[in-house]
Order: sequence, then structure tokens, then C-alpha cells
Amino acid sequence: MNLPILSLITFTPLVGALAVAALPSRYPHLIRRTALAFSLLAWVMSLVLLAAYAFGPTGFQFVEAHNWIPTFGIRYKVGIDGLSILMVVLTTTLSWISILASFGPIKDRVKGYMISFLVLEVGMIGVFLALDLFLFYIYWEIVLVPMYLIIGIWGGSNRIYATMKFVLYTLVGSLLMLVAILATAFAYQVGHGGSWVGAFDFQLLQQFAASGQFGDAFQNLAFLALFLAFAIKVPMFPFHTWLPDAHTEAPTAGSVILAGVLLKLGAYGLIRFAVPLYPHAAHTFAGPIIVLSVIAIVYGAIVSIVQPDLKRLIAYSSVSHMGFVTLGIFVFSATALQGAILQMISHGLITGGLFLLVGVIYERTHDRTIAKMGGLAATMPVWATVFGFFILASAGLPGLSGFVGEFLVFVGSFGISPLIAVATIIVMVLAATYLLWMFQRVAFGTMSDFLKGLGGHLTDMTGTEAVTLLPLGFLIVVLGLFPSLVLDLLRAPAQAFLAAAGVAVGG
Amino acid sequence: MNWSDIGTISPVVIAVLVAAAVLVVDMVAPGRRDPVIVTALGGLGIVAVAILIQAGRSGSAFGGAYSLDNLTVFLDMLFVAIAALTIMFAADYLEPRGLPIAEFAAVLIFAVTGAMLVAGSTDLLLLFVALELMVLPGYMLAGFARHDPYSTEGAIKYFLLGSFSSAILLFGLAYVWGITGTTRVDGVAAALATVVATGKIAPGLAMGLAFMTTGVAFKMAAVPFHYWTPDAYQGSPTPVTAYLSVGPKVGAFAIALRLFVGALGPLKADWLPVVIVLAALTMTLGNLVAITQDNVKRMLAYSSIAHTGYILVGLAAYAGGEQSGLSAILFYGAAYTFMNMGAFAVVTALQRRPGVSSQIATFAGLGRRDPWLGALMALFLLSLTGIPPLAGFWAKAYVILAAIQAGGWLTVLAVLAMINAAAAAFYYLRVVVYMYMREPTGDAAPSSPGALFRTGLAITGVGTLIFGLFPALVAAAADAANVFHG
Amino acid sequence: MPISDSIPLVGIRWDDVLFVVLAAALLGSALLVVTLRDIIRCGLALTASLASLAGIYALLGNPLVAATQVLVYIGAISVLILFAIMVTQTKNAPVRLAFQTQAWIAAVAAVAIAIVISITVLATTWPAGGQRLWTATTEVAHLLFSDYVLPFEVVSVLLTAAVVGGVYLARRESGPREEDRS
Amino acid sequence: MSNSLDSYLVLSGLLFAIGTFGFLARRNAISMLMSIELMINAVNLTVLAFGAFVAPLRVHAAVIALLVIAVAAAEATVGLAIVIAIFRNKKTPLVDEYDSMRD
Amino acid sequence: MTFLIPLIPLLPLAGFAITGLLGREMGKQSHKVAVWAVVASWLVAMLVAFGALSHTLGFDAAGAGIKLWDWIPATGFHADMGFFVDPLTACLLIVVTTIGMLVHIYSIGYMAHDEGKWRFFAYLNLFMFSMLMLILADNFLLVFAGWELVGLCSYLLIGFWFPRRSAAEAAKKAFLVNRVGDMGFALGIMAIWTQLGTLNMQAVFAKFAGVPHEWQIAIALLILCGAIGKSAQFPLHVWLPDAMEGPTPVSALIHAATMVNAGVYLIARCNPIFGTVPEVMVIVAAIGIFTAIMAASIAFTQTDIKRVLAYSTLSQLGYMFASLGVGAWTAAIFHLMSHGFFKGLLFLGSGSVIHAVDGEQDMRKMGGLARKIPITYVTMLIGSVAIAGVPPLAGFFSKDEILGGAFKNGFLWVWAIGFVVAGMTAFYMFRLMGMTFWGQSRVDPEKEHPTHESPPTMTRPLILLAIPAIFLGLLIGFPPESGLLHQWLAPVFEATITASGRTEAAYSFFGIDGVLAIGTTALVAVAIVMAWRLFGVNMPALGLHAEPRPDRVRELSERQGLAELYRGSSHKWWFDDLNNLLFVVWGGKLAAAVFWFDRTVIDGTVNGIGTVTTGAGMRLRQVQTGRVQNYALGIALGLIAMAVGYILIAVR
Repeated sequence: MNLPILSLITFTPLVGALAVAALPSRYPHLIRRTALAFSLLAWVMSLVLLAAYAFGPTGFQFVEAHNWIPTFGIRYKVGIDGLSILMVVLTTTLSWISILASFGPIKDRVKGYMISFLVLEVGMIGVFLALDLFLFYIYWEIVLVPMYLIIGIWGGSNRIYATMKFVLYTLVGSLLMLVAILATAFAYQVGHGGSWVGAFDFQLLQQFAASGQFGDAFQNLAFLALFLAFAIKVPMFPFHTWLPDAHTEAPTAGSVILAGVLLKLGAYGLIRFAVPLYPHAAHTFAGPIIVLSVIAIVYGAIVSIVQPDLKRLIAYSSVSHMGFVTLGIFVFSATALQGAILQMISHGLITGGLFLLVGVIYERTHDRTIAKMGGLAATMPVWATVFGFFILASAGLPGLSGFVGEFLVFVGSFGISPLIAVATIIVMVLAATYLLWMFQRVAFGTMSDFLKGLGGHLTDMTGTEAVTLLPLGFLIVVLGLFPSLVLDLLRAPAQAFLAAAGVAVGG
Repeated sequence: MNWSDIGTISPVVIAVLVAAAVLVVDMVAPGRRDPVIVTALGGLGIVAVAILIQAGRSGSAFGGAYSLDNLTVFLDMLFVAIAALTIMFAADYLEPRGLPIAEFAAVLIFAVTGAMLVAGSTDLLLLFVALELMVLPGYMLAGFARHDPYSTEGAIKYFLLGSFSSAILLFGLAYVWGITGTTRVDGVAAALATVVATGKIAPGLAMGLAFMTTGVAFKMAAVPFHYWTPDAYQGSPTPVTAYLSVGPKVGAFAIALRLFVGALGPLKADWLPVVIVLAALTMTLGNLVAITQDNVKRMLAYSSIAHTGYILVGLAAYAGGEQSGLSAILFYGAAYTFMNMGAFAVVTALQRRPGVSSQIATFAGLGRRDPWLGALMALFLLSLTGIPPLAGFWAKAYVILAAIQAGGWLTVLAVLAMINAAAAAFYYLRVVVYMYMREPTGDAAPSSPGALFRTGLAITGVGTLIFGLFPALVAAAADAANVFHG
Repeated sequence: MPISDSIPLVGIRWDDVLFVVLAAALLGSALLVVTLRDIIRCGLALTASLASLAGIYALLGNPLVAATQVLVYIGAISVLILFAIMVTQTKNAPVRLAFQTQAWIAAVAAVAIAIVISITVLATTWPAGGQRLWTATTEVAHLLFSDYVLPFEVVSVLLTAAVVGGVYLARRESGPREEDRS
Repeated sequence: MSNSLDSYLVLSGLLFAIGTFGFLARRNAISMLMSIELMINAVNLTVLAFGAFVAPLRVHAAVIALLVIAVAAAEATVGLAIVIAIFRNKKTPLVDEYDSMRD
Repeated sequence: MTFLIPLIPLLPLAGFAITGLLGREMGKQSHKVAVWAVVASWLVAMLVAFGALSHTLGFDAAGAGIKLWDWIPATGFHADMGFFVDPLTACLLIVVTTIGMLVHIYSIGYMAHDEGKWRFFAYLNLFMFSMLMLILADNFLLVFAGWELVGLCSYLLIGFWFPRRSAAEAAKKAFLVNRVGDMGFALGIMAIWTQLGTLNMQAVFAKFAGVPHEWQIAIALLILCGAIGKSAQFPLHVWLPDAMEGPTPVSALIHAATMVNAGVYLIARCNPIFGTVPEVMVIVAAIGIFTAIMAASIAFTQTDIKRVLAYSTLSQLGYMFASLGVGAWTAAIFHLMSHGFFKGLLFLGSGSVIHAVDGEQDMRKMGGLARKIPITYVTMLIGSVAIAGVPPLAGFFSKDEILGGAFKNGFLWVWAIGFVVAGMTAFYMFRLMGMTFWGQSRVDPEKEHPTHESPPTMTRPLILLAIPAIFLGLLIGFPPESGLLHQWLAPVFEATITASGRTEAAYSFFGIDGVLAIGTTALVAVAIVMAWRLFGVNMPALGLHAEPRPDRVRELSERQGLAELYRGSSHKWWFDDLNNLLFVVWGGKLAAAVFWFDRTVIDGTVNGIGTVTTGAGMRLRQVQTGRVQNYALGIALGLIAMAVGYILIAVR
């Protein structure tokens, strides 16, 4: 099949953005529906791709490659393996859900919003598909701009501070990453007699790395640069403080995408690029990174307990949950890595859902302060039930997706060192503490004075809102009961990852 | 002097004639705008054609004082584009202020003629004279709004410091000439090569180098010789600022290419550390101070200082042994021309009505008041920030790549440059914040600019995009131009 | 009858005497230019120093340049400057300080520059003979119109541009006085 | 003394330094302009000194000096025009009072 | 017939799904689906249990299982979705499905007037599903899943009346304390996987002897940790009394008869593990017996009828743990079963009482209810007698086996404490009976008048539960130590017991066993009489009558030496205060401190970099004074520096 399906998926939202741009802004409904239609189209295509994907074999499929800047061997090269296809499907899924979830809340400048969102989707898909380091970098940066606008224009009261922090923080990391990428390509060029051909090609670079041709000192520096960029995006302790601000100020859909996909970009970068390209450095720094991950897991959970704001609480819980991902990557165990990737997906689904649910409340009350809530289980029973479900999923209840991911990370790291598992297992209690306490204060008890003051505006979830949450809940259950759906896809990438990472330790 | 010499410098000759023609047209039809603009732009078009005819050829004229090579063609085209864009942006700005377009266009074209001569000169004396032809009209353009205290204040500061630095440069040139015994660039290089080969360089030569470096650094607005930039940029009529931010800057780098790369090439090991220090200081100070600015013109002035720093990294990369550093400089110059002129053009559009300040508050709500203008400004600012896939990103990437290839301290410089670029995002995006994330204040409604102006804006916008999406187009030209007669 | 090269009794060469006198005049009047309080006297001192310099040029065997110096500098530039001084003198303005507050630092910086130049000059071995050479006017003209014809032409363009712009800037005209807030 | 290149170069250096001092220390725009003239003349002195003592440079020096004088004249023209223009606006020739743009 | 196994949990799950989704629309009928689902489940369970116990229907002595699908097939980790039934499971199935079904039926009446009835039944069904999955699971991870899910259901049901702040608090507390134990269990599962490479229970047990001893100890301790949490043993017992905030059927079903037994079940199930580590067994016994006496001592002074029963439950669970610890495995399961029935009965009875007095739970405001709610009274009396250990009711046999086992296996200290606790149990139970049913009525006059017996849906389960409370001991526990239950469970525990080197000595009624039984019975009798003397009795049929003597009680509680004990008992030995201080106060302060650190130090650094950058910019921009001469000076200084620099470079 010679259909460039990957490019089609990538650029479908772009076409959508252009289409939206062409529509006059006095028809907001038409704009919304057009945007939704294109995001749904991308989603359907990604599902088709998933169906067409051949399970089992290692390596990349559906590879497309075209010369772009031949002077430096920069190519437009995309392809998928089990990891990227999952991420792409996650992205397309959350994208249409986010767009749909924005129908109500976004009333101002709808056109710009939808364009931003569709461009954002292009960038995110591109990041997961790119097999050329330069292309990857470009998509990586493209993601930044629409998110900057989404938070900055359609965000809360402190949105400018938050969005600037987000952008500057990310830029510091990504620009250093650019230096590292260029240096890596240059090292390859030097190693190939000054020819730039293939210098940015991930697969060739990885072969180059596998043959041990990057010097140790070089690896250390390049790895640190990439790691910093990815760690900020994940975000790892202590680079996480942009996240609570960004989440708090972002509009609901922005938070969903931020938590659901953007944080995954960092983890994806670590798995796809940072470790396989610089295996020796990855091993050198694995210890400190594991310690940081453990700190992030526990620290994020502890800080979550005392958060006064719903979104801020979920943001800090993301720090904790994403700690499992980095932990799972750097213990270099197939089990833990699969757990980490599963955790990436399930965190996307669960936290995305939680933000949507908070958005539902915010729509009605224009407030997210936990202390002002209370008794919502009585007034909005359906909402409270769904919220409870997602909270339990977030707390890692067995049978739901979050449990499988975290448990696999636990088991994998326990196999490496029981100490890691012992140090992090407390999060089982901490997570339950902050989540249930939050749930109790929001949903249980009697109706707060603040809510009473709002009178009868507290209608329960609407149909649209339910539609946005339904697929997430469904996937959470399905992945909890049948994680093999994902794990089968991940076997080959996990092997490839370990093979690449194992070079420096001699297999 | 013979006809072939005239042929070789034909673009310059034509440019002078165009300037004269503009003045003549103004005499024939005094105060009429359109004939002047038609003459000027049409003339520049002819100049461009003359340059393009020369593309790919090489040769020298006037006994080696002027050389035609790819570098000359590349830079000449750039200068002509700068001149044309400046005229497009200026017409709408000058008219409501009662300032004459004819004198403006003539002086501007004289300046650009100087810049074109700088690009092609391979003789120290010609280089100096051409440089003066480039900058002297610049002083006058800065003070072109001669009834405006700010404009004249900027002009006199620019003039005094510019003359001061010219004297310093000249002093240095005199010593280098005295020691090497020739004004021809290749002769100087040959003489210096023997000096280097015999070991230590004389203190007198070192001092001459210091004076020359200072003079050129001043023209580039490198720290600590940058002081004139913010005041001159802020005070000048905004289209002039647009011109000043790219024309003399690219010209200064043309001097650097001809003088430092060409004539002083054998001494590059000696001037490399100086350039590294200058680059580091320049980008850091430029960015740090730009962060604190509330006036967009002044902010862009400091930002242009920072960009000088980035371009200097390319020069340092060359001195560090990486020829592609020169391509990086040229690419950067071209990319910077479009995005920065575009940014200033938007400021110009806002200030078209007299009395509108360039304070950042003027931009509040621009994205809503005038979506196209806002979007373009955002495009230029993102490009200046270095966000892919826009021109500014590739410019930075080229420079960084060259620095990495050179290795050593230049890697550190590359990292510093990137940290600086991240800090720079703060002030560029701050403008975006005002445009899109704040509500408009006051009555600062933009008056929609004329067709000519819009064409200019479109050219800069499309340039910024095209350079970003298809950088190979410009990169190939820059690569071709990085080996030149010198 | 040729005059002897040196002063009969002391044995100091006439040239040297002339050089010292001219140098002293040059530096002295230059110092006056930068130190005198009254700007008109500064202008006169400048004329004096430029004239001394013309003498030195002649001493250096370059009568053409010396002549040009007198014609252009003293005849044109100095007069221009004096004219500008007249235009810009404010009659009713109180007597103000001629110097910046940073004059002392400026002095230190200037001395430092002088020291740097002097030391480097003295530390350098110049590829120079010990004899001054005479330059004939015809040679200059020939060279100017061969090797240096392009710079020469450029200078003419430069002067044109300067005149066009200068006239525009200095022209008195009752135009609209629009003050832009920049 | 008068046959030594060093003495001329030192002399020109001193003249250059005096000019620099004037430029740095004086307040009046025209004073500063005059200081610049001193510096340019110092350069010319250097050029002619080289020309007088280094045979191959002999004639070149004169040409350079002539062109420099012409450039200086052009510079002075422009400078004085600007001085006059700003004097009309600011009513003072003292440059250190032109500080409405700063920071 | 193994294919029927999945139906047992799935029927309640289906009931949960239907009731949960549609229950609100079903209105008054919302209980129907749930109840019938459980009844159907009960039928299947009985069939399966019959097969497993009789080794027919496809079951053999070691049991039989069914694998549904690969649950988590990761590289380097594997867990199935599969079920396994052996005699131990069968015993649990009987208790869980039977009591569960009766509680469902009881709840029809109890919750008849509650708006959230449909929700209640949905939760109950979910609980049944979870609990059944827990006991049916064939691997540790699935057990853990059920383990967590029952915790969740407990959370949901305790917090059922969520507008009540105390209910919400108690629910959260239950979940969190359980999770503390679950942490250990989870670590234990990881340890098992890393040591053995499988989580399938039968495989683990088969290979366990090959594990290094320190890992054996670690694994056993970690599993014990989970069991302690779920079965509310010291020090994780604090959640269970608070859990009485939930509706009474919940207390009966979850917090007396089923979920709290999960810990006991787990340790019994893991007998091949614990059998290899005697040092851990001692810990189990110690924790159990300590919990037994501590909880019994607290039950002495509680005035809330359900709290007395809750502490009683703790105490009885402590017995079971002690039994496991001393190696009397079957006795533990025996007590688990009998306790499940009579404690379920007692809780449901107390629910009936509370129902009768319109929600009042304080026994000081009851009294003399025997006449007004006779069925409740009689059935509860049977339960009390059973728990007190009066022969020949169920409690007598099971408790006696535990004490006998402790004594004969050499745990004399366990026996001694257990002996005392037996007396204490009898005392506090008859204190409860006396304060509730006998003596004068102290009921609020307002609530006095409408006091009436509960509807048949509530009383019939009481009667049904009273039957096993009376006869279970005789039926499966007689003759002692060779009764039906012992025969059933022999395949499960035989290997472990043999490996421990002990052979269960034949029961000898006229030997040591008889002496112990008589001693215990005598103590129980004394304790009952003491309770009568203090709190009254009125059983005309037996000719017993005594008036309560509150003044005497007060006097005793203020007597020198007893006063301190009384205070400690009534304050539950200050465990709640300690927890509050440790976790709420200090934990809260810690979290606040960490948050402060996050804001000031980490985010402060980030913002500080911004501030420093801007500050530096502000400083630097002051260089730009606006005065040309200053600029020129800067250039001149730069020139000098440059010249010096170049000269240095030149002469280097």
C-alpha cells in the first residue's frame, strides 16, 4: 500500500485549520463543526492505521521519506512502531474529545481557538511520527505555539504568567535539545567522512550509536540536553512548577491536551531518542534519574494533598503519576517500560477525564476552589458518579487501566531493586488520600453556601459532556481488563528499546 | 578604468543614477509622491536585474579594488530588497507628517549604493569610503523627521558616535596599511600570511587590529559599542528604524566578511577570542535589556543587538575553522532582514497616524482590532524568537550548527546562544501577549495602510514563511557565496 | 647658497627644530581646542592646529596635501564650523560648564589611549627607512586617477549625498511641527 | 627626530588622544565635532608619516590623505546640518542635555 | 462444572451493572434485579461448593480452576484472569453467598424508605462480585484486585449516607487504612513474582520451598501486612469501629461476615507459605491474640450498640488470627464460618433494634425492648449465646478448637489470653443484651410509642441465620477435630501441618480437651452471671430475673485501679487520637511544609531566575544614560580593553 497514510493523518487537521480559517467568523457553529469533523476524520484514519498495523515485527512500518534539505541530509521521514501508533491514537482521540468539549465553554474567538487546536494536533501527531531528528524538533516546537495561545488567550485570570512560564520553561529545554541534535548529526557526519546524508535519520543514528561511535563525554552532554528538554515536558521533579500554573489557567480542553498528550511528548522523547541514541549516558545517569522519579512520585502526591484548587491538585498528581513513567523507563526493564507506556496512555485517559469533569463544574460555578464545593453528589449525581470513577481510576484501582501500568512499573523496578518499589509504594496510600479527600470535600457532605448561592444553575452533566467522557471511561475499563491490547503492541518496541539501551552494559 | 570595469560595477552605477533620477523627478514634479516612488522602485528593479545578470560571474574591476563574486551578488540583492521595502513602508509614514519622499528615497538609495559598494570592495580605502557612503546618509535618515526632537536627538547621537567610531576604524586601517604596505585586500592577506608565518605579530599591528575591530563592532552594534543603537532606533522615523536595523547591520557584516575574513583572515586565530567575547557579551546584554523595555521600537533595537551577537557566533565559527559559519552569517542576514523589517513595518503601520506611540500598550488587542496585522506581527515575532518552521529558526540553527562544527569554546557559545534565545522569547512573546491576550486600551485604532505598504508587508511575511519552509533555497545561495574573493 | 642642515652652534637639525615647533603648536592648539571655555576661541584654536598640521605635512614632503589641508580644512571646514557656532550660540543662555562631569575619567581614558599608542608604536619595528621622501604632485594625480579612481568617484557621490541630505536637514522651513511620541 | 617615523606616529597618537579627550569631555556638539576633526587629522598624520618613510607607500599616502580629507568634509557637512536641525528643536547645543531617550 | 464458576461473581456484577445504570428508573422495584442476581449466584455457588467439597462435578481433592483470559501478558510479567475452587474456597463460598443473600433480602426492608435504595443494592451487588472474585481468584494479583475492590465497596457503603460528615470521614478512613495494608500485600506480590516468576497460587505454593529463607520471611510478612489491614488487626484496626457509620446491613455483611474475613482467608490460603516460616507464625498469633483482648476490653465500655459489636468482631478476628498463628488452620476457618453467621445475625439484629427505635444506637437510651421486638430479641439472644461460647452452639465448638489448638501446639500464652478473652466476650455480650432488651425502658418517649417489630423481610433472615448459629457447630464441627469441616479442609492444610511436624492429636473429650472445654465453659458462665448481676436479666422461661444496677457499675468503674482501665477502655486506648496526631496533624503539617518548599524553594528558584534576569536587565539598562559622552566613554574604554586584549594575544 503506497498511500502516505501517516502524512494524511498528520495533515488532515492542518487542512481542517485552513478550512476553518477560510470560514467567516460570524458562523461559530459552522466553525466548531468543521473543526470537529476534521479531528474526527483524523481519528478515524488513525484507527484505520491501527487496524492496518502489523503486530509483531520489530522496526517501523508505513515509513515515508522525502528529501527536504539535502545540504544537511534533513529529510521528511515518518514511520510508526507499536509505541508511536498508540500515542497517535491517543492524540487523535483526545483531540476530538477536546474539541467537542470546547463547544460550550469557548464562546469568544472560536475561529482562532479551533485553528490553534487543529495546528496543535498536527504538531503532536508529527512529534510521534517523526523519524528524522530535525523534523521531530520542528514538530516539537510547533506544538508550543498553539498551546501558548490556547492558555494565554482562552485561559483564566492569571493566564499570561502561566503561559509565559510554560513557553519559557519549555524553550530553555528545547533549544538546548536543538544544540544536542545538531551536535549528534554532526558527529554522525564526521563519522561518515563529512557526508551529511542520513545525519538526522533516527534509524541510521541509532545504528551509529549502537556501534558505540559516540564518545562517552559527548553522550553525556548530549543526553543531558535532551533529558532536560524532555524532563521539563514530562515534567520531572524539580522541573515541574510550570505545570500547576499552566493547568490551572488553561481552558478545560487545553488542560486535557496538556495532561493527555503534551506531557507524553517528553516521555516519548526519552524512550524514542534520549536513551537509544546515548545508551551509555543513559546508564550513567539512570541512578539519579530514578531517584528524581521516586521523589517526583512521592513528592507530587504529598503536595497534592494540600492543594486548594481542583485543577492544581490534578496537576500535582500528574507529577506523581508521570514519575512512574520516567521510573519505568530508566530501570531498563521490559516489564517496567511496558508499564510506563501503559501508564502514559492511561494517565492521558484518566487525567484528561478528570480535567473534563472539573471543566463541567467550572462551567457551572466558575470556580474550582475545593473549599467552596460540597454536596455535589446530591445535586449532580451523574457527574459525581463519573467523577468518582475517574478518581478511583487515578487512585490505581485494579481492573482499571491505571493499576496495570503502575503495577507493571512496580514489578519491573522491584526486580531491579526492591528499594525503589518500597520507596514509592506509599503513593498507594497518598494517592488515595488526596483523591478521596478531594472527592469527599467536593461531592460529599451538604451543599456549601457558595453552591447554594448559585441557585438552580447546577444542572447535571449534559449529553455532550457525557459523550466526551464516555470513550475515556470505556477505554479505561477495557485497558484495565484487557491490557494485552496495548501490551501486544509494545512487546517489539520494548525489546528494541532494551536492545538499544543495553549496548553500553554489554548486552 | 575601462568599460569592463564600468560593466562590473554597473549595479552601483545604476543605483547612483536612480538616486539622481529621483531628485530630478522631484524637481520636475515637486511634491508629487507617486512619480518618485515609481522612479525609485522601478530604478531599484533595474538595479536588481543588473545584479541578477551578474549572478554566477566573477571578476574584479579597478585593478582589484572591486570584486564581483557570489557574495557581492547575494548581498547586493539583499540591499536592493532592503531599499525597496523601506521605500514601500516609508511612503505611508512620511506623507501624513509632511516629510518629502523624494529626498528620503534619494538619500536612502545613496546609502544602499554605499552598502553595495561595501559588499564588493576588496580595497581598504574603497571599503572605508563606501562605508562612509553607507552610514552618512543613515545619519541623515535618522534625523529625517527634522522637526521631531526625538528624531534629531537620535540622529545626532548616531552621527557623533558614528563619526567617532569611523575615526577609530580609520586609525586602525592606517596602521594595518602602514604595516602591510597595501590597501588591496588580497595584498594585505598575503602580507599578513607572511607575518603569521614568521611568528609573532607586531604590537603595532595588534593595536591596529584593536582599532579596526572596535570600529566594525560599532557598526554592527556589538556590545560594548552598541550604545547608539537604542537611541537612534527609537528616535528615528519608524521606516528608517526598519532600514537601520538591517541595512547598516548587514553592511557591517559585509565589512567583517571583506575585512576580517578577507584581509585579516590569516590572523583569525588572534581575533577569534575577541569575537567570541563580543558575541557572548552582545547577545546577553541585548536580551537582558530588551526584556525590560516597554517601548517596542526600543525593545526591537535591543533585540537587534542580541541578533548581532548570534550572527557573530557565525563569524566566530568561521574563525574556529568552519567555512559554513559564513553561510550562516549570510543566511541569518537574509532571514533577519525579512522578519525584522516585517516587525518594524507593523510598528510603522500602527504609527501611520502621527501621535501614536510605539509603546507596547499600543499593541493591546491588535489581534482583534486588525487580525491580519496581528497575525503578521505574531509571525515575525515567532520567527525572531526562532520557532520553526520560520526563517528565524533556520537562521539560528545554521549558526548553531556551524558553531558546533567548529567545536571547542564555540560549543559553549552555542549553548549560551540558545539560553539567550529562550530568554528572548520572553520579550517577543510579551508583544504577542499584548496583541492577543489583552483588551485594547485607548483609541489606538490602526489606520489601514495603503496597497504599497501591504505589498511590502506581504513580501516580508511570505519571505519569513518561505525561508522557513524551504530554507534550502536561500541556503544554497549562501553556501555559494561563502567562498569569495578576498 | 644652501642653508646648513642644522643649527650651527647647538648641532640640532633645522628640521628637528621645525618639527618640534610645529608639533608643539599642533598639540598646544589641539589642547586649547578641547579645553577652552569659549567655543569661538576653540574654533580659532582648531584652525591654528590644522595649520600647524599643514606645516608638518609639508615637512613630511607632501606639499599637495598640505595645500589641500589649508584649502579644505581651514578654508572650508573651519569656516563651516565657525558658522555653525554662530548659529547655535544662545545669547541669553547662562554661562555653562564646558566640560562633562566625567571629564576626569575622560582624561584618564585619553591618557591611557595615548600611552597605549605610544608604547605600541615604540615597541614596533617599522619597515621604514630613516629618510623622509618627497612626493610629487603629478604622481599623486596619476595614482588617484588610476588605482584610486573608484574611491575618488565614490567620494564625489558621498559629497553629493551629504549635500542633498544636509541641505534638507538644515533648511529653514515652516513645515508642520508634528511631535511624534516615539 | 624629524627623520624618525616613531616621532610622527607618537605625535599623531597624542593628537588622537587629545581628540578623544575632547570628544569625551566636551558638552557642546560643535566642540565634539571639532574633536573628531582632530582625530581624523591624527589619522592623516599617521598616513602621511608612513608615506614619508616607507617608500612603496609614498604616493599612496597622499591619495589616501586627500580622500580622507574629502570624507571628513562630507562628514562635517552632515554633522553640522544635524546640529543645526536639533538646535532648532532643543534650543541648546549641549549634547548631554539631549537625553530624552535613555535606559 | 467448572464452567459455572465464573457465573458466581458475574451474576452479581451483571446485577450491579443493571441496577447501577437503570436503578433510578426502577424506583421501588430497584432491589429486584440485585436480589435475584445474588440468589442465582447463591444457587450456583452451592452447586459448586457441593462439587468441591464432595470431589464430584469435575472437582477433585485439590480443587479445580478455569482460566478466562491472559489478563496482563507483559514481557517479563504475567497474570491470568482465572478462577480456582478448592474446599477452602467452597467454605468461604458458603459463608459469603449465604450471608450475602440474606443481607440482600434483609435490606429490602431495611432500606425500603431510603431514596438511594437502588444505589445501595448496586453497591451491595458490586461488593458480592468483588468478594467472590477475591475468594475465587487463582492468582495473587487477581486476589489483590478483589482485595482492592472490596475496599472500594466498603468505602462506598460506609459513605452511603454521604451528606453525613462522619460517614464520609469514616469511609475515607476505612479505605486509607486498608490501603496501608494493601501496600504490603502489593509488595508481597511483587516479591513473589521476582522470586518465583509466577503469581498462580498453586504454582507458587508448589515452588515456595525453593525461595531463600529471608525472602520467605519477607513475603510472609508482606502478605500478613495486607491481611492485617483487611481483617482490622492491631495496629490497623482503627477503621472498623468507624465503619459502623454505614447502614447496618453493610456492617453485617462486610464488616462482620465477609470482607473482614478476607485476611484470615488469605493467610489460610497461604498456609504453605506461612508454614515454612514459623517465626512469622508467632507474629501472627501475637497480633491476633493481642487484638482479641484489646478489642474485648474496649467492647466493655462502649455504649453504641453497633460499636460493641464492631469491637467484638475485632476480638473474634483476633481469635482467628491467633488460631492461624498457632497452626490451627481448620479451627480458624471454622470460627470464621460460625462467626460469620452469628455475627451477621447479631448485626442484623442490632439493625432491627435500631430500626425499631427509629435510628437510636445508644444503648443507654434503650432497655426493656424484649417484649416489643420479640423475634429480634430471641434471635439476638441466640447469637449472643453462640458468640459467648455456650455449648452446644456454633461458637462453643469453634472457639474451643482454637483454644485447644493453642494449648496443644504449645502456645500456652495464647491459650491463657484467649481463655480470658472468652470470659470477656460473654460478659460484654450479655452487657449488651441487658442494656438493650432487659430492665426498664430508657427509650426517648417520643420514639417509645411507635416501637414495633421489623417487617418480615428483616426478621426472616434473622431466623434463617439463627439456625446455623445454633447448629453449625454440631453439623460440621462435631465430633471436634474430626468433624465434617476437618474432612473437607484436610486436603488444603494437610501438607502444611505435616510439614510443621505436628500431628493433630486426636480429640479426647475426657482428656485435656475436655478439661479445657469445661474450664472455658465455666469461665463463660461466671462472666454471664456477672453481666446479669450488673446489667440485669429477664428470662421468665428460665426463671431468671435481675434488675440492672447502674450505680454499682459506676462505683466499679470509679474504684481505685479500675478507674484507669475504665478510662482507657472507653477511650479505645487512645488509638484514634494517636492516629489523628500522627497522620492528620503531623502529616498535614508535613504536606504543608512540602508544599511550602515547592512554592518557595523550587518555584521560587524558577521565578528567581526570572527576577534575577529582569533585575540584571534593569541594572544594565541604566548604562544607557542617554548622554552621548557617556556612550563615547564606554566605547573608549572598550577600545582600550580591546587594544590591551589584542596586544596580550599578540605577545602570548
